[in-house]
Amino acid sequence: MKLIEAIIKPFKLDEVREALTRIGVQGLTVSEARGFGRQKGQKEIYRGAEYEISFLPKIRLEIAVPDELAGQVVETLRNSAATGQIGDGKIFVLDVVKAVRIRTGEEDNEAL
Amino acid sequence: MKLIEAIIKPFKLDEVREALTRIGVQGLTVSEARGFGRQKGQKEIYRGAEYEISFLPKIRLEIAVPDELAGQVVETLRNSAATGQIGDGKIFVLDVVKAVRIRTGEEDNEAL
Amino acid sequence: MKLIEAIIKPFKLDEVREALTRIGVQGLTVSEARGFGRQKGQKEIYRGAEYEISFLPKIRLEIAVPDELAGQVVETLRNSAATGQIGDGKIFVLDVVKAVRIRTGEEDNEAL
Amino acid sequence: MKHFKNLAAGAVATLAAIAALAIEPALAQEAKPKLDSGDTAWMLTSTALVLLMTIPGLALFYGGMLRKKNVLSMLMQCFAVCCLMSVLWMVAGYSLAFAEGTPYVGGLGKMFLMGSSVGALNGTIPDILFMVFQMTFAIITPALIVGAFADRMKFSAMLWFTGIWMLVVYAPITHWVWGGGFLGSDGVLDFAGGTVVHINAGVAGLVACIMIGKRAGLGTESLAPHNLVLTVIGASLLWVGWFGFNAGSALAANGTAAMAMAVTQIATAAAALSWMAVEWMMRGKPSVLGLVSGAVGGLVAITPAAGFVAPIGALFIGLISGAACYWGATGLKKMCGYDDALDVFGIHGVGGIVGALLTGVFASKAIGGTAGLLEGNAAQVVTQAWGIVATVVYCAIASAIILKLIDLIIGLRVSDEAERDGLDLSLHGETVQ
Amino acid sequence: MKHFKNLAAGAVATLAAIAALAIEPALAQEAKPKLDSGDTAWMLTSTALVLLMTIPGLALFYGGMLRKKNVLSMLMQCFAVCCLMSVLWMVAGYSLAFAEGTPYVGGLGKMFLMGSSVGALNGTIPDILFMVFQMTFAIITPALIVGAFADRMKFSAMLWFTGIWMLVVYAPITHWVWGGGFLGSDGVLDFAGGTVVHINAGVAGLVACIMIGKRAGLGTESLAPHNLVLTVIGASLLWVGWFGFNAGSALAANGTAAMAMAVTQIATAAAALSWMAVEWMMRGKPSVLGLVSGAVGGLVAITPAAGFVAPIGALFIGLISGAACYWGATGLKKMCGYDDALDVFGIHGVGGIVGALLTGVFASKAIGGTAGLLEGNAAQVVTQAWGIVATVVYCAIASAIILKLIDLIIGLRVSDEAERDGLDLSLHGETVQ
Amino acid sequence: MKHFKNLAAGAVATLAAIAALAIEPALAQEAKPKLDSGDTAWMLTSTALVLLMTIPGLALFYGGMLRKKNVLSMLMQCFAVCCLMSVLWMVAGYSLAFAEGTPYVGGLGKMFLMGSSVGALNGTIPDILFMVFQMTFAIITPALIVGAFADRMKFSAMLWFTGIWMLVVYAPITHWVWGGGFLGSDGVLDFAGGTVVHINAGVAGLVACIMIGKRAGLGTESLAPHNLVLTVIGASLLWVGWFGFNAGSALAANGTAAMAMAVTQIATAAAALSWMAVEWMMRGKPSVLGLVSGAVGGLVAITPAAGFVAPIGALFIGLISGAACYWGATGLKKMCGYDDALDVFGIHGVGGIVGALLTGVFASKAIGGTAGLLEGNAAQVVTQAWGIVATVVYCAIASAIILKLIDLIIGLRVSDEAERDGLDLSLHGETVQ
Ligand SMILES: Nc1ncnc2c1ncn2[C@@H]1O[C@H](COP(=O)(O)OP(=O)(O)O)[C@@H](O)[C@H]1O
Ligand SMILES: Nc1ncnc2c1ncn2[C@@H]1O[C@H](COP(=O)(O)OP(=O)(O)O)[C@@H](O)[C@H]1O
Ligand SMILES: Nc1ncnc2c1ncn2[C@@H]1O[C@H](COP(=O)(O)OP(=O)(O)O)[C@@H](O)[C@H]1O
Repeated sequence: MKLIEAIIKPFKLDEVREALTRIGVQGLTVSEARGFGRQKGQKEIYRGAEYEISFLPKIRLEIAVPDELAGQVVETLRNSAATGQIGDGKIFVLDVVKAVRIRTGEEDNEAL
Repeated sequence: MKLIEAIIKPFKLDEVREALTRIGVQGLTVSEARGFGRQKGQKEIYRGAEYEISFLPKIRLEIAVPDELAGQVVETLRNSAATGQIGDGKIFVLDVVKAVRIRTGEEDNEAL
Repeated sequence: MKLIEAIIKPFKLDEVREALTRIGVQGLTVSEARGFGRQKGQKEIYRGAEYEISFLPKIRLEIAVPDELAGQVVETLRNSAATGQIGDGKIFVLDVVKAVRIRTGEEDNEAL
Repeated sequence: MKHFKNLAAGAVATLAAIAALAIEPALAQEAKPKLDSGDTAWMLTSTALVLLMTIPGLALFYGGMLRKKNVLSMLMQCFAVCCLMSVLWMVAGYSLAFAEGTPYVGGLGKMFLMGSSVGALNGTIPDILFMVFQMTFAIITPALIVGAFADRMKFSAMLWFTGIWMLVVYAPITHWVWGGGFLGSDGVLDFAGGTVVHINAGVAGLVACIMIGKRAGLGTESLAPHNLVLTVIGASLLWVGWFGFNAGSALAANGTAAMAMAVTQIATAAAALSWMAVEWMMRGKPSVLGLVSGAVGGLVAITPAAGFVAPIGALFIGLISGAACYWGATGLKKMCGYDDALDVFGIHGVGGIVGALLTGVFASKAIGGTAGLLEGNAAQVVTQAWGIVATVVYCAIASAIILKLIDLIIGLRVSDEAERDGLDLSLHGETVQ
Repeated sequence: MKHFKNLAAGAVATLAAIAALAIEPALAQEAKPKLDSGDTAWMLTSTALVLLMTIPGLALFYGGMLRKKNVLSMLMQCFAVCCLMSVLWMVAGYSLAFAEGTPYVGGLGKMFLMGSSVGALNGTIPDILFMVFQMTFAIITPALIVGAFADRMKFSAMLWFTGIWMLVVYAPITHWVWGGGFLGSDGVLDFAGGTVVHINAGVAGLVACIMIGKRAGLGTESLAPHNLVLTVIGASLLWVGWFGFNAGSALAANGTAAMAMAVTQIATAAAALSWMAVEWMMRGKPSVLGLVSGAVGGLVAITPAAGFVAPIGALFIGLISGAACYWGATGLKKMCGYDDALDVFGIHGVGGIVGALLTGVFASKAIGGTAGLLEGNAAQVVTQAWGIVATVVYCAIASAIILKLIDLIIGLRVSDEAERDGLDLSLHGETVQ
Repeated sequence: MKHFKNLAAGAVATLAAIAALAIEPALAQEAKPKLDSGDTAWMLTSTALVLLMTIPGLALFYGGMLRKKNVLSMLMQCFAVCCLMSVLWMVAGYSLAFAEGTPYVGGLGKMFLMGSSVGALNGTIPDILFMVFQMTFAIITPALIVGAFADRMKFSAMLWFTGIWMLVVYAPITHWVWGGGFLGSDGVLDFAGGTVVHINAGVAGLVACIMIGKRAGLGTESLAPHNLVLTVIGASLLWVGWFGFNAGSALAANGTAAMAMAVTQIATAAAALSWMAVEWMMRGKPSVLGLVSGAVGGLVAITPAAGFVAPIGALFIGLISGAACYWGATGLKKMCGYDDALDVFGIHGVGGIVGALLTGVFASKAIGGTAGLLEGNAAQVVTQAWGIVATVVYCAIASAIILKLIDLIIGLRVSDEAERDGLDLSLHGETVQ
């Protein structure tokens, strides 16, 4: 199996989730993150003190999928998360040695 | 070494941590996450506007362990995190190429 | 490519980021985490009820880099994140099968 | 001397609307007016209480219902409206509302508070105190409107709209009812501003939210309130402050003020329970947002009635308005499909109309000097309806014209990107961590 | 006429408890009563201040000490109690407390505020104002109780309990002390409600938290307060509002009210410093929760004493009660092992008892007309103790019976799952983001 | 008898500073003084309002501007200062400020409020009420200072500093201006405390922040405000409470109080808009922090002028002070390079100085009995400057000495680690989740 991690723009989350559900992804885990990269943040000013916001709000997705589905998921992520503007984010694909569903103990592909 | 990632129900955290400590896990890192899966959330209603909560609060654990300990940790996670109800979560086991303890520079198993 | 995950003390973040930028790291993703390990937390007392804080605030960094850069990044992390006191944190290096830049679809090293 | 005449005239007219006081104070006017330190103490307090309603009361009530990325922009709007109206009221608003003029609008005799002095009286209180008490009403009315177009209006457009609206819509209508204008003379009962303040704000909000269009993401993303703790604080401060609004409108510390306070408390409580009960039945759960929304609905509905109805009447006004506002914020809105973000029309418009009519129903001669339907004076309901119609029509048309002009000149709505990033960051360069 | 007799009688009885005023107002009653606009202004203000204590004061003070998943449920409970008691007080509570009746409970002569009018007076203020001022006391007393069973009671059970309790426990005890009942006649001193409000609420809370059982996770998980900022806001508003509670209980804007305000400020400050000092010594760190808890303890303790003691006496009452409440919320609770979630008994019960007794110790003839132990009148301490005993016994028994019945009929406690998910989501379908 | 003489003397002296009242009350003193229930009602209310300014007003205004890890420590400091000053004021502060003494400091005749009684009057209000009203001023002044050294001072050092400072700096300066001291006699105009409270606190803050040094991370890490919602709530409560501060300083419910309230509202609104406009031009965006900071600047600036200027004068004072405080919090601070964390000097110091001088410019004989520069009395500006100089010099020197001594004995600053972990956890063992 593969663990696909994607960093996306927060407002894209619902769109991405729907796209993934459509291609049969049953579950995923998201967490809030802040990203540093080419995209530059707005600056905040408080009584004349300026703060460059170098870390921008992002959403981090983790999706474990059977190897055969990986390619399609990456493709779907790309299409649904892209706005074409700097800061759209990244997708990283990692190998998973083993997966377990806590409730049942089912393993690997059955666990997803 | 292995990096074991587990998604569990938040109220199980203390129980899981104690179980892991008992089998000799020295450290772990947790972060808040929200999960989408089979488990369905309650809905919230604000002045007649209904919102299905599709993402439920979860806790994300990361535990790096020597290969030989991995099996036991997964087992312990399963037993301590399970309630038997939908939404108990998942365990994913990943390979770690290298681990370092920042304070001392110790590497791999010594780092854990 | 490698995905380098580091758990560090929060107040070290800016320092670490600058050190990494200096050696050419173009981007990274951070998220808030809480760590359990050797370092013990202060205790909080509310009207006589004492709570040991076993989980301490940490920052979790993820940095995807080309294989050849990995060693240098780990080194830099170590030097910039260390205080020499217990709780400095860990670095874990994972293999990345594939990386994609959502905006352009560029893959692997071009994606970083 | 001439000034004193204006004053007396204006005062008498205003007081005329307050039947409970019509007789003695009016006389007091003719006779040598004397300052009453007790009445003055209560009006100083009431002024502070009504200011408390807007900042931080209303600002929090509204801000908590928004998403986190827009909460500061809402606080900013309420606070800025408070400041802008204070200055505009001093410059011209007070004069347009209360200076001697036509039955339709006041004159310019009091611009820049010309001729104001420490000694001048209005009834038994200092004239300048009446001015600043009324100023707090001129502050909260435009502030109420901003809830309707929350999350999407340019800050500059908001300043222009509320500023012009206060001078062109609020001040004249205040004159109609309390400043010696035609509605007052026609016998419309509006003790503390059900028509002047709430129907007025509700209608303007409805027009504004329709003209600016719906919020991005409505129906697709979650627009759930980010922190109802703020909303409950706000609702509580609105309730407490409303004692200054309603009991203060007696312009004295007397039995009428006390009765106004009592009926305000009873109607508000009843309305909150009424909304809660309806929601509990329809949705299966009672919500805190529903409870406090009902309370606000009850406060709105009792506002015109405060000096005129007995406790029992207040109980019914509360029970009816709570359910009515629930419908206004849910059924009605769904039915018509406009995006009144924070239900300014659903609660202030609907609650104001219900309250104005029920004032005509439950008014009691023994309490406020005027009988209502239940005491056989059906005509009063018609008079009340007339007051509503006049206000709705003028407010709707004038508000639409003002908004159209601003839209043409500087544009009402922020860019999609600004809306998406949240107004806190995009318009004000600040965020809540 | 008969009504006016009731009124006079009730008023005299009430005022009897307020030695400082016993003479003139009582006379005023016999003579032709006249409204005083200054007294009325202050009582209008006091009513607003006491309402502020419950919403949002107490709601925030309590809500901040809970976990995030339960904060809205606490705000909901306080706000709903405020609404429910307002209606019940108008319907029957006021009558049971203040209508002419037996020494043990008032009659039904004032149900639905029958016969209330704009003109009727109670001493120098409108009678209806006295009713609404007392209403705010009937609101906060049951609201205080909910802190004891926070996080685990059904919302419906909470409404039934507080509603019945107010009518069956609070109203009669109020009658005993202020409504012409036997405790007042026996000379028990309770200026603003140390016994009626705080001991009463504290005991009911103790009984309730024992009967409903401990919170899930107590001792195993962290139940640490999620946001003490809310708690500090709440404590501050309690303090400010308490001026209306204590100084307002003079029912006039006079020297007694001023002295009550001064001693309230001094005792509260001293109690906060006292708790802080004790905690600092015992725990090594002064905490903000401790500081504000001490302040509330001082406010409770000075409540019965406010009109009767001199500034020096207040200083001692503060210093003693701060330390006593620290013990009540820590040592005593540990010792007995009940789960009084927010220390309703530890602070209001203990503070109320300490305050009631110390009133008997420090009462000064020069201030309130009654001498205390230090001025040689040891008997007063006994009288105070008698007031405490009577209240504790009746309140404990009655509260237990009411809770038992509700438990049998609808059940007191939410399901384990609901408790685990948090009451905000499970009972009200809302969350704080 | 002798006591009554002190009282009368003290009172007269105090009132002397309040031209508007100089005549009648002073006479009232000579003649048989009589309590006015309306004046008393307003002063009871004003006392509650000024307390509201500090807790929770100022505490929130400051706390929201800090990082999350220090917010509780700020609330703790403001609340603890409130408690400590209440006790110290009762013990000695009030006496040093208002007991008969030299032109430089009051005597010890009123220590522990000796001789205070329910019946004693100060003008038309109870003497004990004047004491507690002034107590709230003695609370907020030291509390204002803590903003300057936020995030880095030991809690114990903070208690020592503010406690000693109040007795050694605040009480005497109060005596100079209001207690019969030399500045009052010299004709310095300070209606509600622009010099006594704001310049005083601003200068002490400046000295303190220089002596304790800069916050760790200044310039390198982000020190951005964590939650401006709290700051807006705080600013709003400051505004509302300030009505008690300024209008309350009339010590009566009369035309002067009403005019003071009106000009306070106008100047505050104008200052907020002025800061917003300047920021908008210079930075491209109007911020809510800027808007509320401007409002506070305006409140500060109108404080000395409240009873002396007409509405038009207030408008100009507001417009000027808003821009001046913007400069004080940005340009001036950058220029000098000190780390006045929350701009205590930038806003209260600068605003206070600007306000004191402009009082001399815009004072109007018709309003407060004294003419200013614009009415041809240039000398008044010089007198005002003299008041500023005397206060600045004494306050700066005395504050520096106190701080130096505390630094030597227990140390002013927390450890680097404590500062890094945040004061909430390291000093108080608490955190906001
Ligand atoms: N090397 C990296 N490792 C981990 N995350 C990265 C890396 N580079 C970028 N990111 C994440 O991707 C986000 C977008 O990257 P950025 O360079 O701003 O735009 P783009 O992806 O369009 O080139 C960043 O905010 C960061 O969260
Ligand atoms: N394919 C997946 N990848 C990543 N996380 C997943 C995946 N499927 C489920 N999860 C996580 O596991 C949690 C529980 O999954 P769910 O399907 O709801 O119940 P169960 O694990 O009992 O079948 C989800 O909320 C989500 O956080
Ligand atoms: N085995 C582990 N797996 C994952 N994270 C760990 C592990 N051990 C420690 N950590 C993380 O590293 C942090 C520091 O570890 P700790 O043992 O406290 O200090 P040190 O790294 O200096 O030995 C912990 O707070 C935790 O977040």
